[in-house]
This record gives sequence, structure tokens and C-alpha cells, in this order.
Amino acid sequence: MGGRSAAAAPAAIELRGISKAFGAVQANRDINLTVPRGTIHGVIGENGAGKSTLMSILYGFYKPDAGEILVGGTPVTIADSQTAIRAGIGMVFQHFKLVQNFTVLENVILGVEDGALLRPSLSKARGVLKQLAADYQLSVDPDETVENLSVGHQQRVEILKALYRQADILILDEPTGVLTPAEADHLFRILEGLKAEGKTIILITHKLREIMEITDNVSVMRRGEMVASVRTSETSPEQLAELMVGRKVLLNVDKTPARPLAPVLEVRDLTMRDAEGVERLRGISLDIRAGEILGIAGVSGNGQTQLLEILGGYPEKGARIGGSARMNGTPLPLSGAGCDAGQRRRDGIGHIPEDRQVEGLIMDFTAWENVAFGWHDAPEFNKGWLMDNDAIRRDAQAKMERFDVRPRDCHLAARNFSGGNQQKIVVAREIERNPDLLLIGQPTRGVDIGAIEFIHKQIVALRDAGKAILLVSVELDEILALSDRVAVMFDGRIMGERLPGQTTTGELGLLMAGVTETDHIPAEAGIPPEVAHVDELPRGRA
Amino acid sequence: MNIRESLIAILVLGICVVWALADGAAAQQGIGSALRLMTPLLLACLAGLYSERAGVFDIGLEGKMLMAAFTAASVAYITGSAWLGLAAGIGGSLALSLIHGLASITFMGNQLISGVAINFLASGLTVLIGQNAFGLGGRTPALTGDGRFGPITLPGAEALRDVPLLGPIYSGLISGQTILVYVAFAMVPITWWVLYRTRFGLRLRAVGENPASVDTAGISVTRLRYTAVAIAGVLCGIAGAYLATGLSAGFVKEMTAGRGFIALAALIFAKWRPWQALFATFLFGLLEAIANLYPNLDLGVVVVPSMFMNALPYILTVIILAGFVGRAIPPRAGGEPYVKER
Amino acid sequence: DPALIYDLGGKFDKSFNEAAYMGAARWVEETGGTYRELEMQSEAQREQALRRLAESGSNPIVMTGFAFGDVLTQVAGDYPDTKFAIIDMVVEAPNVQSVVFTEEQGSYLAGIMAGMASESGTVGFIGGMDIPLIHKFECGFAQGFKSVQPEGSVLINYTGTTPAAWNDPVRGGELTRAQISQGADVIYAAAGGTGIGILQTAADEGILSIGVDSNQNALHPGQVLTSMVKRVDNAVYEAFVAGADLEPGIRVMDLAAAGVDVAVDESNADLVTAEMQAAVDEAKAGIASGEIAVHDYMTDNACPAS
Amino acid sequence: MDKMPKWADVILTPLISLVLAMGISALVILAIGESPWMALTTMVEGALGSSYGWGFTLYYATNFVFTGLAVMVAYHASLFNIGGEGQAAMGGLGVALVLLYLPLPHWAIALPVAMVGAAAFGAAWAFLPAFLQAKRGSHIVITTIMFNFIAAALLNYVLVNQLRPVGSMDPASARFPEATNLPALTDIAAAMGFDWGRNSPVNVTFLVALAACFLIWVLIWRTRLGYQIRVLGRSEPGAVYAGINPVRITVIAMLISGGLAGMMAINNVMGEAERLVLNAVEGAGFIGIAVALMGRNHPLGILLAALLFGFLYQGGGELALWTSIPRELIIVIQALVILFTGALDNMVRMPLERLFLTMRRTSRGAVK
Ligand SMILES: Nc1ncnc2c1ncn2[C@@H]1O[C@H](COP(=O)(O)OP(=O)(O)OP(=O)(O)O)[C@@H](O)[C@H]1O
Ligand SMILES: Nc1ncnc2c1ncn2[C@@H]1O[C@H](COP(=O)(O)OP(=O)(O)OP(=O)(O)O)[C@@H](O)[C@H]1O
Ligand SMILES: [Mg+2]
Ligand SMILES: [Mg+2]
Repeated sequence: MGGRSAAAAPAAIELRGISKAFGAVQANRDINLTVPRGTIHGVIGENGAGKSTLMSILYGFYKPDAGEILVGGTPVTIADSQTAIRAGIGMVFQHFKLVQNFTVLENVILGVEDGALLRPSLSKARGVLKQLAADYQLSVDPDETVENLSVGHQQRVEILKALYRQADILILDEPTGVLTPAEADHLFRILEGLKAEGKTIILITHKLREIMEITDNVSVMRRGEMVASVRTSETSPEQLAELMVGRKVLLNVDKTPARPLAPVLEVRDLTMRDAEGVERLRGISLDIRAGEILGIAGVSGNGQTQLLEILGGYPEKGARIGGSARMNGTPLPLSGAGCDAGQRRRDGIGHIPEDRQVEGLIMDFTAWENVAFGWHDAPEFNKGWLMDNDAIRRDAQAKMERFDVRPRDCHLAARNFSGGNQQKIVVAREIERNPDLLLIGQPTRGVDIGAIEFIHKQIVALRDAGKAILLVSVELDEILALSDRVAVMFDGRIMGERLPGQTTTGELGLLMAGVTETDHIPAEAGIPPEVAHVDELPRGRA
Repeated sequence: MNIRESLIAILVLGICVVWALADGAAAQQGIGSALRLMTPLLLACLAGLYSERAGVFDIGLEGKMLMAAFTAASVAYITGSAWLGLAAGIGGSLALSLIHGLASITFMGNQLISGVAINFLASGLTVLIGQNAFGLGGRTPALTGDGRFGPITLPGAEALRDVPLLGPIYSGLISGQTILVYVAFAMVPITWWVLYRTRFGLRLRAVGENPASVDTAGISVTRLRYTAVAIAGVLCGIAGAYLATGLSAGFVKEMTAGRGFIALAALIFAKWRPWQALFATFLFGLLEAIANLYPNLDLGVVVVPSMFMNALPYILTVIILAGFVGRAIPPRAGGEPYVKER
Repeated sequence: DPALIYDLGGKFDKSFNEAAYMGAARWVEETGGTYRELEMQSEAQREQALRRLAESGSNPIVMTGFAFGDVLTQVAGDYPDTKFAIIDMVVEAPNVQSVVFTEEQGSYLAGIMAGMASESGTVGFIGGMDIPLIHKFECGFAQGFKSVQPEGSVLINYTGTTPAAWNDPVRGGELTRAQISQGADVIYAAAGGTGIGILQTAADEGILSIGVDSNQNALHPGQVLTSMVKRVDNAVYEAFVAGADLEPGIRVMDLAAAGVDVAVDESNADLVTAEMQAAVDEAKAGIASGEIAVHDYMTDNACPAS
Repeated sequence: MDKMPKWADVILTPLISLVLAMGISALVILAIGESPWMALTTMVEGALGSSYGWGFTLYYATNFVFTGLAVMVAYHASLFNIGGEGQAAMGGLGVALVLLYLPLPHWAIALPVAMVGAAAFGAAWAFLPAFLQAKRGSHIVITTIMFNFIAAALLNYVLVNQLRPVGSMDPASARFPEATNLPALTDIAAAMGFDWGRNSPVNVTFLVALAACFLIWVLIWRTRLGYQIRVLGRSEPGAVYAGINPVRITVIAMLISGGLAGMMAINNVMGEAERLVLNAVEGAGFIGIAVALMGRNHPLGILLAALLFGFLYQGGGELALWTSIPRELIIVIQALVILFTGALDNMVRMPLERLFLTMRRTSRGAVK
């Protein structure tokens, strides 16, 4: 549409020679970027390539060390976000900038209140929000507190914030990293709607499929520099991947059929009520055998977290749990004193948690300290009364070597690694323990394709070594690519099991929406809007 | 507002009612005493509320109050005007606020250390300057006349004095306080209104929860936090001035006697909310008044020694805290400087 | 030269350290001599201060406060040629003069005056930190009061249990109000800096108060009934005058020695009736003759009057 | 990828901050009409100029090491223990009871027993706040403040009514038996044949404090328990994931913290006063907060900060003793030192970082 015909018109955004250093780290070096008006422009690059930094500069969050920004052809000095907002730029950050205990409405008006009193702004915003909800199918309850919203809805709030500020240029930093496929699809339809209105969109993502699907142009960053800008129609995922990583990347998981052996974990009729009395798990039964990957698909919030926590030995406080489980034939306590995360590890259960920054790592600890995290009792890490830090460091260095964690410095704090490399540390720690059973939650969230390829390979290798793996992911692609069997969770229940080769995303989508296989109702009826169009997505590259 | 959040209020009012029924005269005196004793606590507590709601922890309330008490008393003595004293009190406290702001906002330092330093600074400077100026070992000469804030009789107080119930409450308790007491109590609804009904309040609460949200909205985190810290300075200033020129007649070294810390406890007790702050400080005032009125509680078999009656408010605080109040979650960004670039 | 060491409360504590300072000042004024003075900052410094002064040749060395007793016991023997005087404590050593005051006697007189001035039959006592020494004041006061009004009652409060109790005029004021509400119309303040708040509030509320240690009558002329003066200044002054010839042994500063007294001056002349003065004089005589035995709380940690 | 070399951050920054603090202090001294130079020399001379001065400096530092370590251990579990004052006071009670009521024939036996008594009482005083925090979520800052007041009342009661010898004016316990008196460092020096620190109160507890620094360093950075404490301090969800019980670790960390604060009593009560007096702690519990924070919650830093405060205490004490400068000046100087080295440190660090960054850039440019 707009982009191609308006070659003469000034670009919506033009960046010239932008550089930015954080202390000794050169995050952006001499970057040029032109984004034509009315287009969707993709930005890709490895973790830590400098994408977020560049966009934050455009939004006035960081000040560049050098360079020039042109908006609509005129140079502007973006001293702070207020200037950016006035220039019509809106941004949805990778890590949302919402006030958790404010209502949606309060978040939306923050910074753009009309007058000193809140009441008029609030009622005005309420009206505008209603209008926006109708125009873009962006409905959220304006009076709900943000912390009670799902991530998908929180993101809507961020988009609403930008639209409420009448942004013409919308920057989205990894918006789909935390979304379910259905939510992501919904988001893309909104973006297309915005583009049709003549708005300009910059989209950062690690998912090449999304780039191919929705963008007009795409720019590739590597180590702080802009290495290419191409028309999407003139490139391919393989080419983009190579530009990003600097080497060829296998986009498909390469695996042989599973040769499952005896059951490792048998769960029977697992139920769980949380402290508030809400039923989270309603009778889960499943078996995982040695040498197979059981994938659990489902929209997040349907009990997967609770399942992983109970199996990992740390159910939330005050929960009431029923049912039973056996690990290698011996009973596995699901609650009470025997249900202990440390004991689970000794029982041979490894766990890659869903949130690496909150659970999986101590961000202030060094990489080597994080390698002992959870395994501080392990005999090889201890020498009598004391921890054997040398041994831990040696072990850490070896793991970082094998898992290609960059930079290869085990004395660096976890927070100084990029997301992908942080995840590699967690994966290395858990996989290298060679557990009989590995619990995995969202292994590749926010991770770049190079690292995804690597992590997937490791998971398959562990399976091939005869270990049992429980994989929870909201990425259907990932589930289908890795699993030997797929179970779908909905509302605390397992809706059904499928073999990946014998199912479609459409069928799984129905199960994820809580429609059982026996119900032969038309796809659209009775299905929540978020999941109704799952089957329309072109998927299944696996 | 749910039951749990109103528990302190119910408790405090319950104590008042039971006391009034048991011994009306003592209750009137005790509650009056509680009102006076809670006033500096309330002001300091609200000061802390503004600062901490904006994400700047403030354990320097004590020091700011002390400094304010000193400057207020000194200026009130020199000029003979309590109002000028008040202004000086606010000024003295503000000066320390500025230091706290510099340390914790501009230079992204440790807010706790800064608070500790301010307490020390006030404790030393007041005596040092006072000794230099008045030669009384840090005391100021006694204030007289207009150098002090006197009690104000509210309209109709005399007429209503003999009306049952209303008389003792209105004429005996509400009327006859100094102006600063009314200021302190008025600050509660004002603070509530500012916090929850104004643009400033919205931004203030936001900057204490997630400063990045404010920053990305194009509002200066620094300016907001300085404003909050300054408001805290003003309120501590009033509190100190009240101590020196309202409740007593001059400055005595260390005269805040730990009230800043009690205010801090009350703030946590109140979970950083204005109405709850009112009741939490009232509770502390009330407990102290009770201990004052019944210094040797004779329980028939044993006489509780006065030391324990003195410690009673603190013991009860712990019990109430453990029994009723539950987890207090501070403003999420509290205590941490806002650092954009590591 | 002589030397004077103040206890932790500091030179200007509005109490006996300050009185000691006054005594030294009077000596300077009269003799033109010089002396050294030290203020303690911490417990550990006591010994340091004593030794350093002794070694630098100060003589005699006067110190205020019972807290020096323990250290002086240790140190005095090391400096046999130096004379020490300690106030409020008995230390038995050949080169130490122990100056003790009969606070109970002075307080007894104050109690008599309070008993005669009180119309309500209820008087108050507010002590600072809750320590035995202050109970001595309390007990003497209660005995004196009861000797006039056997059926009357004495309200007793202490400000606190930490040193902050000496510097909390606000709390003092509230305690005063609490006692007034319970009927007290004369209040005896033995509370250091806290007493300032007590006297102030008593004056504000229109009742009488009694000061302590130094003469505080003039703080609120016409509203302070009297002050139970403890002539620490005299003790210091006399020690300084005696110089190196300071007499060792126990020196009891009682009524007879004018060590304690109730102050009457122009500020409270209108309050002290002739009758009252007569009663006080009679009691003084009685105490001197042994006819009236004022019980000393310290002897058995108990008070017959309460 | 640090912005400046570690030595600059660890040595240069605090040093410049200290100089700034001293500069402002000098202005304050000038303002009250005294000579800063005289003040400085008096302080340095008094605190460091003789073995005797050192004896006092080390004595005070010993107190601050214990309370600083106490704050530090709790801090690593993200608990802000401002109850050091009360815990140290209770530790004193523990020492007094042990020494007064147990027949201990020799100090070498009495010391470990008294240490146990001190630590047990200090820890006991920290237990309830810890337990309430862990189980009920009662904010530890409030409860420890309250427990400071309660400890003062309790101690007052016990000293006045139970431990005070009859007839004694002083609210203090009887003297501890002669046999249990700790050797002062001066005695040890004398035994080794040289004259050091005569009549100064520093005693063997100083060596205990040094050992405590080392042991706490081992505890926090070398043991599983320390690892668990640090994990809990950084992230509670992380701790739970790692199989660390937050309640248990919270309580243990506070017990250690309280025990350390209590151990201070070995120094002041057993080593110096040789009896229990009222208010023996004299604010060392609060100074411990400043010491721990300034020492960056590391035992070595705490030791240095404690020495600095010991110096300020002793030097300041000398200043007040031998000049006409009021003793409150020392409090002001302390405040300025805390402020500049602890809270305004970035005021120095930021320009330094910029300096080092440009230096590095230019040198790198030169290599190219
Ligand atoms: N506030 C900051 N302070 C210091 N360094 C930073 C800061 N933000 C980013 N960096 C560093 O700058 C580099 C670029 O980071 P940036 O967040 O822009 O990467 P990205 O491309 O968005 O990565 P990802 O795909 O993981 O989001 C990284 O090395 C990062 O560690
Ligand atoms: N004790 C109280 N008395 C009267 N009104 C109260 C009281 N406590 C809370 N409220 C009411 O609750 C509303 C906001 O308080 P609330 O407790 O919801 O705070 P909040 O905005 O959620 O704070 P936070 O940002 O910490 O979550 C106010 O409108 C106020 O009227
Ligand atoms: Mg990014
Ligand atoms: Mg709320």
C-alpha cells in the first residue's frame, strides 16, 4: 500500500548515524534507518544486538551519543518521551511500562491528563477507550487493575496508551514474545488495520514467520550495527536468519522418531485449589516415558504453571492438592513435607522454569553462582562444610563452553547477559544434570533464532539419551516441532492427546479453547474471540 | 475498603468507646492527650507517606523533625513570633530534605544511609548551633506569649460545653487545640484527595510504583520525586514546629525522642495510606496516653511495674501487627534509585 | 589546678551537672583560678578521663554522678597523691571524698509545701528515667506530703526507661496533664530536661509545680511553688577551694549542711505563706534533731509512704 | 566491562568522599569559631597518635564490627534489622547472667560460655521479629524498633530490681568475678614483652571480632547456608524454586544477626565495664547500620568502616575532652562521613567513571 507509491513523500522516520554507548558497551554504532510512511517495518537481530536501545532512543527514553532523527522529513531533537509523544511516536516496550496497581484507565491517562483534577480526564478517557475498543477490537475493562490482567491484555493497555496519545508512528518491541498464537494473530490484524489508516509501525520480533507475514520492509541488526535493510518480499527466512546470526541456521528441528521406554512419571487425578479456593487443576492424569517428549499446549493461565510447580516440588502457599504420582515406580509426594524442590532434584527431576528472570536465575548473581542455583547441595559443588567455588566455576566455564554462552565469562552477573544467553545458562544447568525427567516451561520465550535452534537441539538430544521430558509452551510451532505426543490443557484439565504428525493447528486450537473432540460444532460458535481464528493461521512449517 | 483495611480504625475507635463508657472523665483526658501526642506522629507519618509513595524511603523523619523543632524554637524566640518560627521550622526541615533529595534522587545513593546521616546531622547540628547561639547546652530559652501557638477555642464550644456527649467531644476534645493540630488533621483528607483525585497524586503514586511508566510518559521522575521529598520536608517542618512551639515552649536537645521512628512504624502499619495513617498514629497516641494515665497497673495479685507500662505501647504494637494487620507491601519502586543506564 | 568531670547527661543538663558547673564558675569568679573540665561521651571514657586528669596533675578531681563510682574504686588507688571527689556515690578510699546528698530530706520539705498548697489533696511526682536515685526523691516527697495530708494521694509517673527520658519535655507535658486530670494541683518534677515541659505545662494549666536540683523558681515566677535545690554547686565549690587538701571520707550534704533545701526567693514569695514557712522550719528542726526520720528509699528499696 | 577499575571504586571513591566530608566538617568547625587544623590534629593524635589512642579506637571499632556484621547478615537476606541496639542490650544481660551465676574459674573458660550467653540472648531477642516477619508478614523494621524499646524497659527492670546490689545507687549489676575478667590487649602485649596500649579498654574481644569478620565472610560466601541466605535476599520466588525454605532461612539469618549483635556485649560488658550497666550499648546498634551500609555489606568493608567510626569516636572524644569544642561536633562529623561516603558516593563516582572512560577511550584510540 502506502509505502511503495509514496517514494517521493518524506519518510515517517529517518535515523542518521545514531550511536549509543552504555559505559563500555557500544549498544548502537552509526545506525541509519529509513521507515516510509504507512508501512510496517520489521527490525530483527540477535539478543543484545541493540534493537531495543535504538527504539528507546527514537522514543526519547535514552539520549543518543551521536546522530540525527528526522520525523516526517524534519529534524527533531527528542530530548525526552514527551517530545516523542508530541512528534506522534508511541512505543510499546519489551518490558511493559505499566503501573501494576493502577486501573487501566489510570494507566492510559498517566502523563496526558487534562487539567489538575483526574475526574474529567478519566471520563474522557473512558469514552475514547470505548471508541478505540470498537474501532480496533481492543477491549479491556477500563476499571480493572492492571496486575489482574493477563499479559495479552496488559499489552492491549500499552497499545491503547499509544493510541490514546494519538501516535502516528507505533513502535512495538517484541510484542508477541508473551502472547499466545491467537493473541498474536489478533494483534497483527490490529496492526494491519492501523496501517490501512496510514499509520507507520515498527515491529521488533525474533519470529521470522511474523516478519514474513506482516512487514513491508525489514532491517537486520547485529552487534550494534545495522547490517541490512531489505524488502520483505525480496527475502526469505533463511536469508534473514543468516544475516542475523552470521551463519546458516536450521529453522526446522531435526529429529528422529521417538523410541519410548518405560514410564518415568505417572500422574493420576491431580487436583489443586489455590489459597483463594479457586480450582486450578481438575484431575490431571498423564504418563511420560523415558525417551519421549510430552508437549503441553494451551493458552497460558490454564493450569500449566501450577502443574509445573507441583511437579517441581513447590506448590504455591496455601494450596490444597489431591491425586497421586509415581516417579520411576515409587510414589512422589505432591504436597506436604516430602514435596520439596530440593528433594525433587535428588529424585532426578530437572526443571527449566517458565520465567528465567524471576525463578530461573538470580539476576544479581554471577553466572557461576547461577550454575549452582538449586544445586547448591550437590556433592560435587561442596567440600565438607564449605561450597567448592572453584569446582563450581570450573563446571560453569565448561557448561558455558558447551552451550556457547556469550560472553564466555562466568564472573559476569546474570543480568549482564542477553535474554538468549541467560536462557542458555538455565538450560545448561538443568540439562547437564542429566535428569531422568526434565520439566520445561517456555524454553525459548524472547530468545533469538540462533539460540532457539541450539536449545531445541539440546532438548532433543536429552530425549535421545533416553530421558523423559515434559514441555510446556504457548508456542504451538514449538510444541509441534519438538513433542512426540501433545496434550492440550484447558481450564485445569487435559482436553486430549494427539500425535503431532496426525493433527493440525486447527484441531489443537479447538482443544485449547475447551471444545472437546466429540463436539462437532462449527468452528466459530461458542469460542472466545481470542482463539476463534487459530485455524486461519498459516502454520506448520515443522 | 474492606474489613481488614479498616481494622485499625475499628480497633482505635473501639478502645475510645469502651474507655469512655468505663471512665468518661479519664477517657476525655486520655483521648485529648492522644490527640496531642499523635499530631507530630501524624504529620511525620504523612510526610513519610508522600516521600515513600514517590519511591524515596525516608528514615530521616526523626532528624528533620528535630531540626525543625530547633529552627522553629530559635526563630520564634528571637522574633517572638510563632508563625515566623513555623516558617523557620519548615525551612530547617526542607534543607535536610534537599540533602536527602540530592543523595537519593540526583546521585542515586542509598536512601537508608542518607536517612541515617540526616538523623545524625540534625542531632549534632541542633546542639552545636544552639550552644553557639544561646549557650544553654543546646536548649533554647523558653518561649512565651506569641512565641508559642496557643489553644484555639472553636465557635460554639462554650455554648455546647454542657450538652451531654456532644459537649465533652466538641468542647473538650475538638476545641481548644492549637492551630497546628487542626492543620495535621486537615492534612489527612487533603492528602487523600491529592493522592487519589489529582493529576499530581496519580503521577506521584505512579513514580513510586514504576518510575519507568512515568518516564516513558514524558514526565520527569526527578522533578516528581523532589516535589514529594519537599512536601515531606514541609510536613516534618510543621511537626517539629508543633513539638517546640505548640506542645512545649522551646527546644530541648533530642526532644523528638524517637517519634520519627514511631511515625515510620505507623506508616508501615498504615500500609502507606492516609486514612489508615490517621488511625495508626491515633493508636500510638492512645497507647501512650493510656500508659501515662495508668503508670502502675494494679492487677490485684501483682502490680505491673512502671517499666512495663512504659513498654506497653510497643508490646501492643507488636501484638496488633502480628495479629491483625498482615503483610505490608511497600511501594514497589521504593528504596531504589531510578537508574536508566547501568 | 582542680578538674571537674560531668556525667553523660552533659554540662548543660538543667540538672546537677549544670549545678556542678555553677559551683566551678563561682570558684573561678572568686579566685580567678583556672580548672579543667570534661564531658563524658561514653561509658568507656570514664577511666580514661580520670587517669588522664590525674596524670596531668589535676588536683582535686571532682566528678558528678554515681556512674563514676565503680571506675573510681579501681583508679583511685593508682594515684595516691591525687584527691578525688565524687558526688552522689560512696567510694571508700583514702584519697576520695564521697559527697552524698540527702535528697529525701529536701524532697520531704517540698512534700510538706506541696501538702499545704494542695487544695485537692492530690499531688503529683514525675521522675525522669526510672532509676533508684529518682525513687529517693519520690519517696521523700511522698513522706513529706503525707505528713501534712495523711489521706491525700501522690500520683507517680516516670518518663521512660532510656536516657531519652531526660530530654522529652513533650512527654513531660502530657504526663503533667494526665496528673492534672486526676486531680493533682502541685507537681514535683525530678526529670532533667523533661522537667522543663512539666513546669511549662503546669504553668499553662494554672497549677503549681516544684523544680529540682537548681533553683527553677524563676522559670515561671509565681507558678513554681519552690525548687528542691541540691547544692552540688556548693560541693564542687568547696572541693575546689579545699584544693589538694580536700578532706577524704564521706561528706553528707544534708539539711544541716545546707546541702539540700527548698528555695524561697522573690519569684515564689507570694506562694509561700508564713504558715508554710513555719511548717518547713519546724520540719527542718525536727529532722536536725532526729525527731523526724525521713526514710531513705535506698536503704531497703521500699517507700513507707506509697 | 566495568566502567572503571575496581581499585578506583574501592579505594579512590571512598577516599575522595572522606576528604569532602572532612572539608565540610572543617567549614563547620570554622563556623563555630574554632580551628579545623587543631581539631584534626587533636583527633588524629588522640585516636591514632599513641598505642593508648589506638587502644580506644580498636575498642570502639570492636563494638561496631559486631553490630555491623549483625546488620550485614540480615541485609543479605533482605531483612533490615534495626534492632541491633536491643539485641546488643539483651546480649549484655546474657553475659551478666552467665558470669554472675555460673562458677567460671578462668577467663578462657568464661569467654566461650559468655559468648554463648550473649549470642543466645541476642538471638532470642531477634527471634520473634524474625518469626513474625516470616510467618505473619509483620514488617521487621517496625517490630525491631519496638523490640529496642521493650529491651530497654526489660533491662531497666532487671537491673534496678534484680541485679542491682542492695543499697547501690547505680542501676548496674555487681562486678563480675575477678577470674572472668578478660585480658586487655595491653596485658597480652606486656606478656610478650612490650608496652602497648596501657589503660585502654581494648581486649581479646577485638581478636574475636576479627575472627567473626572472617567467619561471617566464610558463612556468607563459602557455605550453603550463606548461599541460601543470599538467594533469599535477592529473590524469594527464586529461593522457592531452588528448594530453599524462606521461613527457615529468614529465621536463621535473623538468629545469626541477633547473635552477632548480642556478642558485642563480650566487648563492652565483659571486657570493659566488667559489670552490666544501664544503656551499655550507647547507640552502637544504630552505628552498626551505618557501618554495614558503608562497608557495602562485606566483612572487610565493615572492618574498615568500623575502624573509621572507632577513629571518629575516639578522636572526637578526645576533641571534646581536651578542647572547648562541644562533643556534638563529632556527631556532625560522623553524619557528614556517613553522608558523603555512604549516600553521596555517586557524586564522586560518576565524574570518576567518566574520567576513566575517556581515559580508556583515548588510550584505546592510541593503540589503534
Ligand atoms: N540501560 C542499560 N544500561 C546498560 N547497558 C544496557 C542497557 N540497556 C541495554 N544495554 C546493553 O546494550 C546492549 C543492547 O541491548 P538491547 O536491549 O538494545 O538489545 P536487544 O537487541 O533489544 O536484545 P533483545 O533481543 O534481548 O531484546 C546489550 O549489550 C545490553 O546489555
Ligand atoms: N481507611 C479509609 N477510610 C476511608 N477511605 C478509604 C480508607 N482506605 C481506603 N479508602 C478508599 O480507598 C480508595 C483508594 O484506596 P486503596 O486502598 O484502593 O488505595 P490504592 O489506590 O489501591 O492504593 P495502592 O496504590 O497502594 O493500591 C480511596 O478512594 C479511599 O476513599
Ligand atoms: Mg530488546
Ligand atoms: Mg489497591
